[in-house]
Amino acid sequence: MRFGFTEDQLMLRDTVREILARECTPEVVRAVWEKKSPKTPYGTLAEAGVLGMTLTEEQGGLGLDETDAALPLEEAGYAALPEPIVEAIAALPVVAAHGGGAWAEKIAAGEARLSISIGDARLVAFAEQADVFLRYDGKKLYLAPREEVALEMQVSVDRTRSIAVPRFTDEGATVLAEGAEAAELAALVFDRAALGSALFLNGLSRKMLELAVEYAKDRVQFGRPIGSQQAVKHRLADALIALEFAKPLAYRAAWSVAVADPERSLHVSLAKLRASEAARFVAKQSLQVHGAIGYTIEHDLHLWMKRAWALAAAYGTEDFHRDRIGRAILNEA
Amino acid sequence: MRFGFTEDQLMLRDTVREILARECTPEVVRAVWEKKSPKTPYGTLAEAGVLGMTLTEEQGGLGLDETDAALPLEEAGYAALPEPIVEAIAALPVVAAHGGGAWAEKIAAGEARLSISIGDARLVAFAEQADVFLRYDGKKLYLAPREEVALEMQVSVDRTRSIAVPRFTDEGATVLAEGAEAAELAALVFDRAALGSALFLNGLSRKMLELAVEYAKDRVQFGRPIGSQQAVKHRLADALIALEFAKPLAYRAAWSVAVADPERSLHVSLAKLRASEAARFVAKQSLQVHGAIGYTIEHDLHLWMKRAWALAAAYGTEDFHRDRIGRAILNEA
Amino acid sequence: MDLRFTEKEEAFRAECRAWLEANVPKEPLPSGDTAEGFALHVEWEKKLFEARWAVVSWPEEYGGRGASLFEWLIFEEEYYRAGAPNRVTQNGIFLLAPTIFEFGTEEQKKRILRPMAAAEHLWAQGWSEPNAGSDLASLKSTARRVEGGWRLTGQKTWCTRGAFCDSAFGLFRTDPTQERHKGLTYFLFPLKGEGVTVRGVDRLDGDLGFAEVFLEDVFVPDRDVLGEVNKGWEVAMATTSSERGLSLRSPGRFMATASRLVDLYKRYRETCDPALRKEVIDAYAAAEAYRWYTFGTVTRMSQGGEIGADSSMNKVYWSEMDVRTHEAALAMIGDRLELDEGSPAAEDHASWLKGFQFALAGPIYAGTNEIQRNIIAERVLGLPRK
Amino acid sequence: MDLRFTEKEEAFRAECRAWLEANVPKEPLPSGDTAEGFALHVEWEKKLFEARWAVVSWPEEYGGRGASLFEWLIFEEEYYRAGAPNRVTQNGIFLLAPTIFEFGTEEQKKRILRPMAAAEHLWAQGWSEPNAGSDLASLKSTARRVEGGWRLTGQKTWCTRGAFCDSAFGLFRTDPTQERHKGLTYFLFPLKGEGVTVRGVDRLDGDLGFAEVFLEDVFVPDRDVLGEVNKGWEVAMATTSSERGLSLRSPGRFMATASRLVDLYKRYRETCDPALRKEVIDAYAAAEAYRWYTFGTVTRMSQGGEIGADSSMNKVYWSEMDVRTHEAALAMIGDRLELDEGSPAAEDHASWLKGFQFALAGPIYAGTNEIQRNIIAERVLGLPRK
Repeated sequence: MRFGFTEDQLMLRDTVREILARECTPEVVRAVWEKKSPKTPYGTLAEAGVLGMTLTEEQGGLGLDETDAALPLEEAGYAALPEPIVEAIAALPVVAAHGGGAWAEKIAAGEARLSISIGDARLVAFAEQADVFLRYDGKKLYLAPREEVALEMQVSVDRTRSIAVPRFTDEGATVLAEGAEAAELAALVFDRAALGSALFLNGLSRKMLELAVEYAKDRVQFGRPIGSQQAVKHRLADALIALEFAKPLAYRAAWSVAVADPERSLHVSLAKLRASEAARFVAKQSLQVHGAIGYTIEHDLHLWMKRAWALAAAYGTEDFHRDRIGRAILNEA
Repeated sequence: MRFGFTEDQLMLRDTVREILARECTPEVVRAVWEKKSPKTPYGTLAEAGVLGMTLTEEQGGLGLDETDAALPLEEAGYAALPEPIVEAIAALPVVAAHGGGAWAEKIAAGEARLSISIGDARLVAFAEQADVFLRYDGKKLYLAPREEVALEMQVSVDRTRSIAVPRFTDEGATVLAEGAEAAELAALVFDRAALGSALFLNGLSRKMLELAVEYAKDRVQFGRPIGSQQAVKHRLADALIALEFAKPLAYRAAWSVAVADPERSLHVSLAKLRASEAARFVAKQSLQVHGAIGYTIEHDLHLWMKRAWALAAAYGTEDFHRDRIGRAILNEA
Repeated sequence: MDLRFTEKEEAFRAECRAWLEANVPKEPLPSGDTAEGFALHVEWEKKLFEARWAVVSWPEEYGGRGASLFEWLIFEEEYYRAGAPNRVTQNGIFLLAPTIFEFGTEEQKKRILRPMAAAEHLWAQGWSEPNAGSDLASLKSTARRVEGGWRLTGQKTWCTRGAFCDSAFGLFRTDPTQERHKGLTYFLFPLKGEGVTVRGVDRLDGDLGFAEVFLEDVFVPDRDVLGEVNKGWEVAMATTSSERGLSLRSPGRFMATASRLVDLYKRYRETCDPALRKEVIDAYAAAEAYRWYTFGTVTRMSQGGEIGADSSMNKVYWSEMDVRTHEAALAMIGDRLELDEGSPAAEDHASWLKGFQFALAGPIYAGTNEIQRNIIAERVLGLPRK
Repeated sequence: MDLRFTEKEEAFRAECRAWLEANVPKEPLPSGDTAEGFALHVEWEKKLFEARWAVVSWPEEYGGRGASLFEWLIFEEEYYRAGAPNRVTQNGIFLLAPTIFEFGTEEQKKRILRPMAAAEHLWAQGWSEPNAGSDLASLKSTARRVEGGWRLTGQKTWCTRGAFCDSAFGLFRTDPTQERHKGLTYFLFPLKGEGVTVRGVDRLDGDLGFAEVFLEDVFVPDRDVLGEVNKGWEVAMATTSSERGLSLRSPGRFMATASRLVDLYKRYRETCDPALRKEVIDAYAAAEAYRWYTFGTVTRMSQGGEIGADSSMNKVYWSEMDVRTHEAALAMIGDRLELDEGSPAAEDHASWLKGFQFALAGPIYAGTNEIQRNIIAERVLGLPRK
């Protein structure tokens, strides 16, 4: 029993952290928000092998697993990376292993982007950027190239998330699996995307908390930093607790996915539920500590906060995951 | 529209407050707790007409209604009166008007005590003290004298509440009503008892808050009163808010009962739900502010706190009343 | 205690309801915090004023109906029940006007009140400065005495709808030798003209709800001083109490929200998490508690009582209730909660997202809830300041 | 990351589970905080010690098994899973022993540890004084140097099970010229004998869980000073961190509670409020989060890391989780929640009421949660003290 990360994993985290600190500054995130199509670190992450990390070496990847991906995904959240990294890491191994090798290679190389639509999910994210959609329609799992998907574009509260209601046709689809196998693979991809979102959310929370702590140290009212007020201290202590007790569940779920634990879905739901709750809670505390300045779109906080709101509901809302936990532990039908 | 109390009502409150301040000190409550059978103000309250206040003047009462009884019942809670005053005020008009005049007179005179058992309520309170039980068994509403009721005595967390699981027989019963009329009267008595409990709970909350405020002013740690700490201030501010927003619902329900408003039960449930929530919340905040000293039975706080726990579940738990509100407002079956 | 409305009150309600039913726009107006929405809201306000519904509790001479506080509550219930537009005049009529009624000269009343109510002259508040938010007394803007008036210099911020309004009100330091609460004066000042620069600031929900106002030696005549010179703090406190308390947040507003939540639940109860039923009932109960609390306050005020520190309890309560109610709605909407205005698939749900974001401001503005809780603890409960 | 237990660990678990299944009393013992219950608990502790399960993580020479921290966690999971009796030795083995291991002399280790683990000599904590609760450094009890030792005078309070124990440990002021954290020394002192008066204090739930201890010139030999004279604060801090952190509140305990809540829900799900399903799931998720957080801490500690201010997060978390979990249970029990021990109709529910009352102490003892949040904010987040 060992519940920690290896030196290699920490090094990979640091690599990703450095790339993002350089190439995914708040200015970059804001430029995406403002539809200015800035250069994002998508290509750099691909070069560093991050997008394809969960592919085998034969598939052109790093042969790593979800525990290796955990900290990089958290870093992506910390930087509010406006790119489908959760989707790439969740989907590529399945895509590559079932006849989608060509797409997998392109995505891992940073030359294409993938979005995911499983079951009756109403929305797809990265709708404008995606070159291909991994779709499960209840019968088969297939790759649908962008041009064959009808997208009714929507406006997300998080303007960096391009979302749409999709309508799929079979035209030009690369079928990866059918029947029971498709269902199983779709469930796996869903769990991996939910896990990735949980990790990403924890990264968002870390950043929102950090912003609030810095602000509380700097902002002087009544002759002293507001962070010396007990009410502010306790609010931020509670935010930290929410985050710190969400993180281990995400790491544990990463391990369960990596080793194909039979309770994988339960563990993923625990991770996603608590990460979503924590992120919404931390967002609220951070906003309250910032006061009016945090309530503007000139300040960076909202870039993280709105992503948190959106991701908390993506790949299963809190109620969805809570229900899934309930069915697992309460002997329900 | 006028949502306040009359001078007469305030005077009656003051009378009750004075009686209780004199005759229902914490020492008296504690003596009941310790089964020392102290003199309680039951007789004095009867003399002042309080127990029979909702009887008509012909019935030997004061001809007052629930709005008149509201503040006296709140005072009873503030003093943690260990007597069935809620029950007397709730039941007597029905008892007197339907053939139970003799019992009503005795109770109003302070010479007997009444306990209530409606429907499938599992427990009766004041089991040891009661001389007569007002019972509704789903078919008829009747008075059962103590000696005909088999009581399996229980131990309440609030030792001033003598509780039992009762088994009723028809022997010696005075039947007050049957069929639909019995159902209607039983529902009325239940609502009046729930309303009385809500008012009593608000009184308990007021006292628990007051104890905490006094303690917070006096107790010095780290060289200053703990009440100067923002965390303590905010905790007690929240307790006050919970209480102050529970009170108006109880007064409004009192009026609805007094005028036989068709939405009486909805209003009573709103009052009882919020009073119970507030009391449990205030109890928790008060205990936390007191720290270890509040966690002993030597300190008075627990006398109020345990009554609050018990009453919050009596005459309908929070979930019961929430459900009743739901059925009223959500167009449910 | 008599909780029936009088015949007069019921008649007032009926008249009000009938007018609103006939006149409230069928489709919601665009947000009043955008340029085009603001213009439409002003149009609506003018209509409201013409029918004498703009300021029902004001004396008739200023365009009101001399309505009682209870009638005002009835108006508010009906107004929100009808889904009528948000009031872009509210900073004027709810924050400034009570102060003018109390401290203004006859000339000020005559000159200012009617155009304010008629939405002919629009008012923004100018309380905060970049370094004076919760700590309002640390403000730095100054007013210098000149012939016939004052020259104002400084920066005000978070001026609600400041980009669209004509004038603002706020405090300026008139006695530089004094500190904090002393030596301040309450001014009415222009948002247009020489020396004034107004920069709109996008609010969380993307609307241009705020403005920063830069003042450089802006002339303000003596007649635009409200109350005594150097007594601005005392004058302002009357207004902040209105802001937190009764007038800005009438129960009608929250009852309407609770009622919309009930409707939303009825649409989703078959599919949403069963635990949301509890949230819906609790939201309804919370709004009812607020309603009756307010009726109690209004009863006391009608008998000459003061609102006082109660306004702090009020503010903490409604602002946190409003957040919870909207959170329950978003949980019901599920993964569609992120659909913002302009989303074809949003149905009517985007208004909950908008409302949620608006609700999040509640615990912050008009004195953060932290400040309010301090006030409650110290002034109501009597806990020691230090 | 490897979350499988090793074969050795699995074997340890199997052995532990088998022994507990065979030996845990079928009926719960009466509360260990009553005189007769305490005696039965001591009996149980002796049995536990004989089978070498009392202090698994201690070296074998003191009666332990030299088990790893992970094995200790496994033991705790099994112990609570089996519903085994509360540990009346816990103030000794969890609070005092870690300090003795770190600061004690060889003589002290040899003399004290084994009888402590064997429940032959029972230990109470003596941290608080009437005016030194949260503010421990304001304590007033003194120790005066005499030939061969010290004379202790003062009053200690909230000594858990002090009425039944043999000895206690706590801080006394040995240098009267020093203030607050300085000039204190850590003493082991008798609860029986000349100059000692112990008065039992009934706890909220009616059990005699506390004691006040009055000391008048009580002699304590030099060998009962723990650590350096006048360095008592530093020595004690090691222990308070244990109290708040890992050792006293193992995840096994909360997982067992969550699991009992799940069972309770299964009995009542047809009749209780459907919203309670959410509470049950949340309680389970909270316990799981605590479990994995702890595994993370133990992993770090196994690699030489320190627990540090994490222990404050830990304490706030488990204490508030424990209250919520019990509140959910009481809501399920409904109007029977008031049935206390000794009620024929209580079935097994009185244990939830008892547990609830016990849980309410969590946010208070071992440093109130207010103090813990200050520590988290200042030491972990780096917010300014003043």
